[in-house]
Amino acid sequence: MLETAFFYLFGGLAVFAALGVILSANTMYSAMWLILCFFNASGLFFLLDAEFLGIVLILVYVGAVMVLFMFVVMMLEVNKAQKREGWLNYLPVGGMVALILFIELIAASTSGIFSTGNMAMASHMGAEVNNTVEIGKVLYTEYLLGFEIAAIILLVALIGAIVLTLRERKDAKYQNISKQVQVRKEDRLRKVSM
Amino acid sequence: MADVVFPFPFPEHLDLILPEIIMAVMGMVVLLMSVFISKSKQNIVAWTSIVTCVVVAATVLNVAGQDVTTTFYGYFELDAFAAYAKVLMLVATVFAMILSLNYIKDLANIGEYYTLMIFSVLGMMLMVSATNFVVMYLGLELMALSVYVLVAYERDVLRSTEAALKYFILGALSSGMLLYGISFLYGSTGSFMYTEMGPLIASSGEDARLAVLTGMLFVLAGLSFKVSVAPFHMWTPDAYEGAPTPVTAFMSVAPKVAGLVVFMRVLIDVLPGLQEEYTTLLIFLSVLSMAVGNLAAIAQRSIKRMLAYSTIGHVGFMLLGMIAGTSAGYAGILTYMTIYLFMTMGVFGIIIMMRRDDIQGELLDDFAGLSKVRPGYALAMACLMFSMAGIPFLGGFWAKYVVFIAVIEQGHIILATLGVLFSAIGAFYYIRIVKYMYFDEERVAFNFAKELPLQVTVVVSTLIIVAVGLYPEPIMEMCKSAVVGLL
Amino acid sequence: MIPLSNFLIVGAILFSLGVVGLFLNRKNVIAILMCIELMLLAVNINFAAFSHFLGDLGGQIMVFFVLTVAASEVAIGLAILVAYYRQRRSIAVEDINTLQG
Amino acid sequence: MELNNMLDFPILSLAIFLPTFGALIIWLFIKNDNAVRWAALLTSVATFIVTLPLIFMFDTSTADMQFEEFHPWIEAFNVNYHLGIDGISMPFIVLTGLLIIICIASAWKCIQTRVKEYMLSFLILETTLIGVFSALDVMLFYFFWEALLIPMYLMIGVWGGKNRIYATVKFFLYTLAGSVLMLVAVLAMYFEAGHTFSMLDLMDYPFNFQWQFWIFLAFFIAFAVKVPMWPVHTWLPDAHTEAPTAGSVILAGILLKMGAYGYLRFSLPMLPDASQYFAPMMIGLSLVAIVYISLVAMMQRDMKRLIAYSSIAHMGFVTLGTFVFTVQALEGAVLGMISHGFIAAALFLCVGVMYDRLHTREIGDYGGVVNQMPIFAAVMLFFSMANIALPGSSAFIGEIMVLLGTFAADPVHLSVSAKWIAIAATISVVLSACYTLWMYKRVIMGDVIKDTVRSMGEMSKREFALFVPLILLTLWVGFYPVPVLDLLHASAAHLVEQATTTKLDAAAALIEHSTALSAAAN
Amino acid sequence: MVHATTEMTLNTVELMAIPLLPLFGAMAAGLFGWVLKDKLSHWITSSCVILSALLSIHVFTQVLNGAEFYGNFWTWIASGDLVVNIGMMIDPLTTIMMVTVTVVSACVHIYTIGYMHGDPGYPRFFSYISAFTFSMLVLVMGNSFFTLFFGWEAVGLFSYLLIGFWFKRESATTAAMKAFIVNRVGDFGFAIGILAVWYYFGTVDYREVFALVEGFVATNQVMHFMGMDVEALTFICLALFVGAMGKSGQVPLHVWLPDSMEGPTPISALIHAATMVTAGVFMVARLSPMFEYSEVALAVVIIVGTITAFMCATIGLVQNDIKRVIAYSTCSQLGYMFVALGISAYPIGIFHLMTHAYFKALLFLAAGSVIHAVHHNQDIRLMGQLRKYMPITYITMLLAGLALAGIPPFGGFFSKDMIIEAAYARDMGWVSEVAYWALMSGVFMTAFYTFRMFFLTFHNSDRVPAETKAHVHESPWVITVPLMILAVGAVGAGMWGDWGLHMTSEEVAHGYFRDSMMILEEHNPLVKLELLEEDHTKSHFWLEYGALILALSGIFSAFFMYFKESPLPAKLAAMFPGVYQFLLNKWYWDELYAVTIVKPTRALGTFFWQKGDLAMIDRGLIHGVIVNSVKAGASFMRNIQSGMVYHYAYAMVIGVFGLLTYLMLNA
Repeated sequence: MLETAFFYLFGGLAVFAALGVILSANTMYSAMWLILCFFNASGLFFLLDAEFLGIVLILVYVGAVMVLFMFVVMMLEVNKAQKREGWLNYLPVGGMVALILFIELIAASTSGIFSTGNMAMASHMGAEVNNTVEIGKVLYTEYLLGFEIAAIILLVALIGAIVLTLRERKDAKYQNISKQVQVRKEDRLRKVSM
Repeated sequence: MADVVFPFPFPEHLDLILPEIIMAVMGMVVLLMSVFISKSKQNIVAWTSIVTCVVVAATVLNVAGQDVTTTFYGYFELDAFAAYAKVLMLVATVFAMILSLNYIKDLANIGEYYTLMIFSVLGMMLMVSATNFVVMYLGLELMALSVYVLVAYERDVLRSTEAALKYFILGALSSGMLLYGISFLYGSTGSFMYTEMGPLIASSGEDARLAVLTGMLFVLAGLSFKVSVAPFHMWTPDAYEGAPTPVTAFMSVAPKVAGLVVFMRVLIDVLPGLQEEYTTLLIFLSVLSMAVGNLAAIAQRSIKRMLAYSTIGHVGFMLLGMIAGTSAGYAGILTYMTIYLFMTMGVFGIIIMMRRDDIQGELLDDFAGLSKVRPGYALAMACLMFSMAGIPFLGGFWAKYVVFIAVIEQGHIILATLGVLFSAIGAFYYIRIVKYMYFDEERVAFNFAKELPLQVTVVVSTLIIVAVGLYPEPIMEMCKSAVVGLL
Repeated sequence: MIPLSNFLIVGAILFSLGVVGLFLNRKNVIAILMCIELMLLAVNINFAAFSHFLGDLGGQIMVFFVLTVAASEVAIGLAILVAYYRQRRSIAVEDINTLQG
Repeated sequence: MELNNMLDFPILSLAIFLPTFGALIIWLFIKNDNAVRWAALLTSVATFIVTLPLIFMFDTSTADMQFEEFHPWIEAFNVNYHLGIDGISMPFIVLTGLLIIICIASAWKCIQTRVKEYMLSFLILETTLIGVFSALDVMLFYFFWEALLIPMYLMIGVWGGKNRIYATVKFFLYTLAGSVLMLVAVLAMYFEAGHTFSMLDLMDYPFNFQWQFWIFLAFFIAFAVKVPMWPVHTWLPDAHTEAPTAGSVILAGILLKMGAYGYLRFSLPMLPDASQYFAPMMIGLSLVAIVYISLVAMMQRDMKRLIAYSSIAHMGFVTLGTFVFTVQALEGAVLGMISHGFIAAALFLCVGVMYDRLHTREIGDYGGVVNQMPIFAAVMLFFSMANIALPGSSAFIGEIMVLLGTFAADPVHLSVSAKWIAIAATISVVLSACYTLWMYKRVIMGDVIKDTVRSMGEMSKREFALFVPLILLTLWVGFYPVPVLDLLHASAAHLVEQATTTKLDAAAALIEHSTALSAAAN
Repeated sequence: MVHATTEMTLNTVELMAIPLLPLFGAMAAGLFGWVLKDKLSHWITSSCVILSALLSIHVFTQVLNGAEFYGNFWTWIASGDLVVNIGMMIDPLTTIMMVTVTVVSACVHIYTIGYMHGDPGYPRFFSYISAFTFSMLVLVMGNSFFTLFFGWEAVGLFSYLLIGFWFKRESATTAAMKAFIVNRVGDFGFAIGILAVWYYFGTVDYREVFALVEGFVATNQVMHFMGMDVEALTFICLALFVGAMGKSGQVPLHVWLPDSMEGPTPISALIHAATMVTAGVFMVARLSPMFEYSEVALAVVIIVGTITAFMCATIGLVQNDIKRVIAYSTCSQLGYMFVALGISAYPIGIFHLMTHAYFKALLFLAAGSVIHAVHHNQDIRLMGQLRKYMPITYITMLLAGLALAGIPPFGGFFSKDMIIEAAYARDMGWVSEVAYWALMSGVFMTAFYTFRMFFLTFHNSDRVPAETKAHVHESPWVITVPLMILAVGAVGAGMWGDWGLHMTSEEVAHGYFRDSMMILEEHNPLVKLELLEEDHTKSHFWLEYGALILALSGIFSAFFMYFKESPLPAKLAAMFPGVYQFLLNKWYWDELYAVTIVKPTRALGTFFWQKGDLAMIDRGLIHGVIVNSVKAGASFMRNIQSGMVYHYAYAMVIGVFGLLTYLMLNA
């Protein structure tokens, strides 16, 4: 029963926060709402016995990603974006499409096997299993390839972010490795004839 | 936890993944090299990358064709299909890198450029070898993230960054859709492995129908985005136009190959039970793509944008092969892609060579009078354009031919008729370029770069297109053998 | 016991809100990026729910990877955004229109 | 595959590829414009000589394909490099050889820019044209059929008149749009007939009516555009008007015949029942071409446009002769095409001669040319009269045979007696005279009023020499067409037999057979 | 007198030489005129034609003795059942035509030497007339419908060239074109006739066709046309007759003939009086075995001939151009000939053809002589009193005029009178009645306009402009000698034909023509005439002398009005202004055609071009529907691609939404 209550709490708050994300005019507020949403989603993960993911979600998302968001928002000073005129014109059609799509998604989510219970806990792993350990077991074995790829993805993200944003400022002093490496004696040494 | 029984032995047959390993390592090597090499000698980095791709392609050919085709506990598969696709992508990458040689020279961070390209290809290679959605998704993201950055590589140019931004936003949306679809398929089958999911989906009962269909739709929508199928194509023109031209060349071929191969794998392995449904979807997507691609291209003034729409149209034609759903159809797609690769690379080679101090050589007008000044290039361009239009004695004709014959074999005659009509409409904008080159007077002074690698690219592409046009049998045979055992 | 479909409905709602936010958004690109995060979150909830009810860890692994990728995506997306901002001095969605037709 | 080549020597292949070979040599090794001209001329003459054995060694006693060559090309799709000719295709190959020589020679002076490309276009064009007429494999046919768009497109676009771009794009898209449907039909036939592209197999395969109906329509569109038939003819006046002289010559002389040849090679033998079924429509369109187009021709102010329309009208006779299914009409149609190849070509050359002097095609810009160029006036008179189909000219033979054949025809699906169709077609006797003579009068006759006309000089020897073979051939075929007809007899008779033998019985039998087989299998 | 029909064959080489000699001359003068120059050109061509004429006369004598020839030389067309040979058929009908043609042609050749002297196109002219002679000979000598058609078209071609000989004159070129096109209208019918002949008889050879006609009539084949059933034979005959109408200038296809007077006068004499225009008459006579079996066709022939004879005579009354008067006279006389054919008096028709050839050629040449003298002025109002200057011309023209008017014993009297009498005798109800009276009135008018023209030219007051008068003189011998030769023909042809050749013999087989023409016994008007005349219960005065009286009164009227300058003609014209204008404007045929045919045709052509081709197909279908929808599609796509990223996302979502909805509704 408690589980159900928590589910509705987390679920309801998550949805509420999501609405906040898309409705609030201030970008910074949106980010805040999103953080709330993540917290609640994390709660849902706990309900699903995915403790590791719940924690990771908070650590990675709230701790890193959202901070990054807010950093950019502040850096670009765009938190006070004004609402443009005329966007309501799109609302009827857009809203209808979204609504019907939403209904369809709900229909699919609640259809057949997902609601009849055939699938309900085919083999629940139970509370005694350490979720983190289990994940570790498969992550480094069965999903090893994926793990490696994920590493490269992170590398790419790293390179990408640097490539796109790092500026060599004229007035800043920084290392030029290739220059350092290729430096020759003549460059540094000056024979002064006495 | 020392006593935990290690259920998985160390993966065997790692040689199958050797090409990817080389690629990954070389990506990092290139990254480091660029740091230690002076700016004036950065060409070494480029050539290293090119050689890497060639070596990897050779490795692919070398390791493929063994009895065992899977490694990493069945998560990675190198069959003939994947091998062929990889070689194609690598060839495309080699071309793209050659095109980049001088183009990129003036930008900062040259090493990173090639690194990203290499990683991007790595992602594609993993995608096409993936046997499950996890690896596929990761490969796809690796590819996509690299390409986002590559598109934005001219970071001081507004349109480059804008293109990247749009591409990125929509790409993320498509990833979301793809994942949402995957989640439904996973939910209905309990697995990510294609070959496990396929039979389960096929045998799933009426109560799973809605879930499966929704999953299928979202997965196909996500994949369609990657291969620029209408209505998920909207990013294509903007991204093509904004991206640095070599990157445009790169992304108009290699990711398309990867995307289509994954598309085919998903259809063949995961969704065989839903053939009837997905065929309907594909017919719709195909017709829409052909219509969008061929119609919108007419209204374009920038050649890169026009080629973007042309790509959409071509992909629409390729989808016909999937609609056929036979090995002939799939082989047809491979053939089409192969020919398309050379056509595209040749065209982009010429575009890049046309770049002048102030003019990008990207407007159709810029081609005016080319044939008088540079008859050789004009001839090559004309051949490539006629080929794209699907006029015989050039390769493009056979490309269309193979998919049409496949789809007609399955009785989709009205679809084929629509297809040929759109190809006739499409011919207009291809021959319009010929018109500019041959019939119009020169408007601006041409100042062709004398770059041997580019010239070689153009000549080789054109010769291959002509040769294939005259004798397409070898390519057809190759593609045919590449799809053996797929179905 | 909470039925699976409840989780899926939450996922569907979040996904839909993400989608709606994406195309009804008239603010700036950062908001759009957040909507995408919302969609990915919805997907994650789905995966986690399926994983739980199928008793298969694959779903959770997928969530793990999705989180990784999403983080990378954000990094790159924001980098692109910054680069764009430097050229355009605006990230309002209405202003991203030099490429069109 | 049984080959009955009289020689083991691949004459057809040689004829096809010799021009391309010459083109390659010119492209790679020859720089000087004059040398290019001579080399191109030499190549075309050599090709023409190569085609001559086709006439002299032709076996007139059989309707079978001759000079066959067979090599696998794309085995995956059973596409073969299969060549061969019969009495219907052979004349066109030789005619192509001849006209290309004339085209190249006619461009000697008037083409001064991009001479090399011009010559290359013509040589490549020759390859594709000969290929079209000698292909026995449908895909090979289609291959050449489409490929010739490229040189034609360039030719009109580069060396054409003021409005050339519109004209060439129109030409290209019109014909392309027409022929892509043919591709679909061909591919569909391929599967229906059991994976074969061989024309001979397809002729024998019993398609049922449904199939024939649709395939006929697809072919109809493709060929109707090429012929061209009303209402898809509007590209032709534009293309002709804007094309360089030689382009018009080859367009009128050969290209138009491809459409009619398509009907003869595909529609009639492969789809006899549909041909019969659609005959009323085809006949109706032919009559429209003869009457409507003649009237339109009359009102033209541009000489080339006028001749272009007259070409359409004459091709109306060809299609009429094709779809009444009598030997006389069919032979008349083929002969009419050959003769039109001489006459329309010559008329376009005539216009070209004048155009080279005044650079205008407007009828109103001329008048009294005879005063300045009497010999030319005589030549043009000759061909004008031939265009009217005066007896003694080759056109007369073709037209009268078509009319005789039509009068005697008895098409199954026709509600009107064929006699009235023949009578309606005979109106051409009046109309062709109207438009041709009116033009002749306005252009050639009269006193010289305009100073520009006064500056015109008589034809050079080279120009005159272009006309000589055409004059001789027109007269020869006009007075003694029997040798030419002898070449046609066997093939035409065979074709009429094919076209009038229904395939439906065989198709029904085939279906019965297959159902019986499947029943037995069950 | 009955000819002994000996089985004598003619020399093939000689026969071949008759047409080929002029052809040789034509080619020599035509192709090498620039080498031969004027003198050699006329020598070669003239001698060829004279030789040809002599050979013709030789053949004629042989034929007179019963020789005939029939043979094929080569196969022209052969395809399946269709076999067309080129060959000759020489019989009395052919021979009389050959003689007429070659003799007149020879005269014209000689005449031309003088007439065309100094013309820049001198060799060309000789080439043309020789070639024309060749064509005409082919036309008459051929043995099949195809050779007939070949000659038919060839004479049309040379007629065209000769009318337009002075190509600098706008009027000449227009007239040439008009002549050709109107002739083509006739040929339209002719061609259809040939088609039908081949279809129904399976051959186009005269002999074979004629042999089949009787059997064919028995089968009663009909053609269905708009609900009507037309007898096949009638259809064939009528179609062929349309050709004859065109070539022989019969109403309503007569309009070209007067205009053709734009050509040089020798041409008018040769082509538009003596030979080509009579080709239609020849054709009907030649095909008498077919026409005989079709009452309807015969009736049509009569009607057309009657109308033409009458109408053209009326027009001739008021024309002022000397050549036009004669031209309308020609039309009118051709009408007489057709009436003769229509009433089955074929021999008389040909007889009139022959006499007419001589006197009409003479009239033209004499007129030409006059024109030559007054420096190419053709308006008789500007002539007068010319007899003083050119006596030979005066006398020859008088003879010709008398022959035309039908005054015995000159040529026209015999033939024309016979036609009128035969028309009276041939009992075909109103058709022959009307014909008879029309012809009778025509006699009066013929005499009147002939002598009106004659008096105005040679008598009356001297109205020649002063500057020309100084140069008026009699023509040189090359002109006058042919006049005199032809004068002999004009005077003597009638007597020779009637008494020497027995062309008017009641039984055609007993006359000159032997079996070259066929008349059904019940049709033969001459037999009926004989019977009529044997019936002494009624007076035959009017029948026998009526025509003569009318002719004399016509001459008298003309004399009265025009011999001296008199105000009477002007008064008459003022009294009946409507009639006068109507006649002066040639019954408004040209205007009628301009309104009903030329303008509508042009308008239709323009309509088809502008509205059909350009507006409907090009702008409407191609550009309007196809190109515009493609363009609209293109710009629609372009607009959708707004550059707004949320639009792009929206498109994707819409795509997913649409497809998902579709799938769900179908699931």
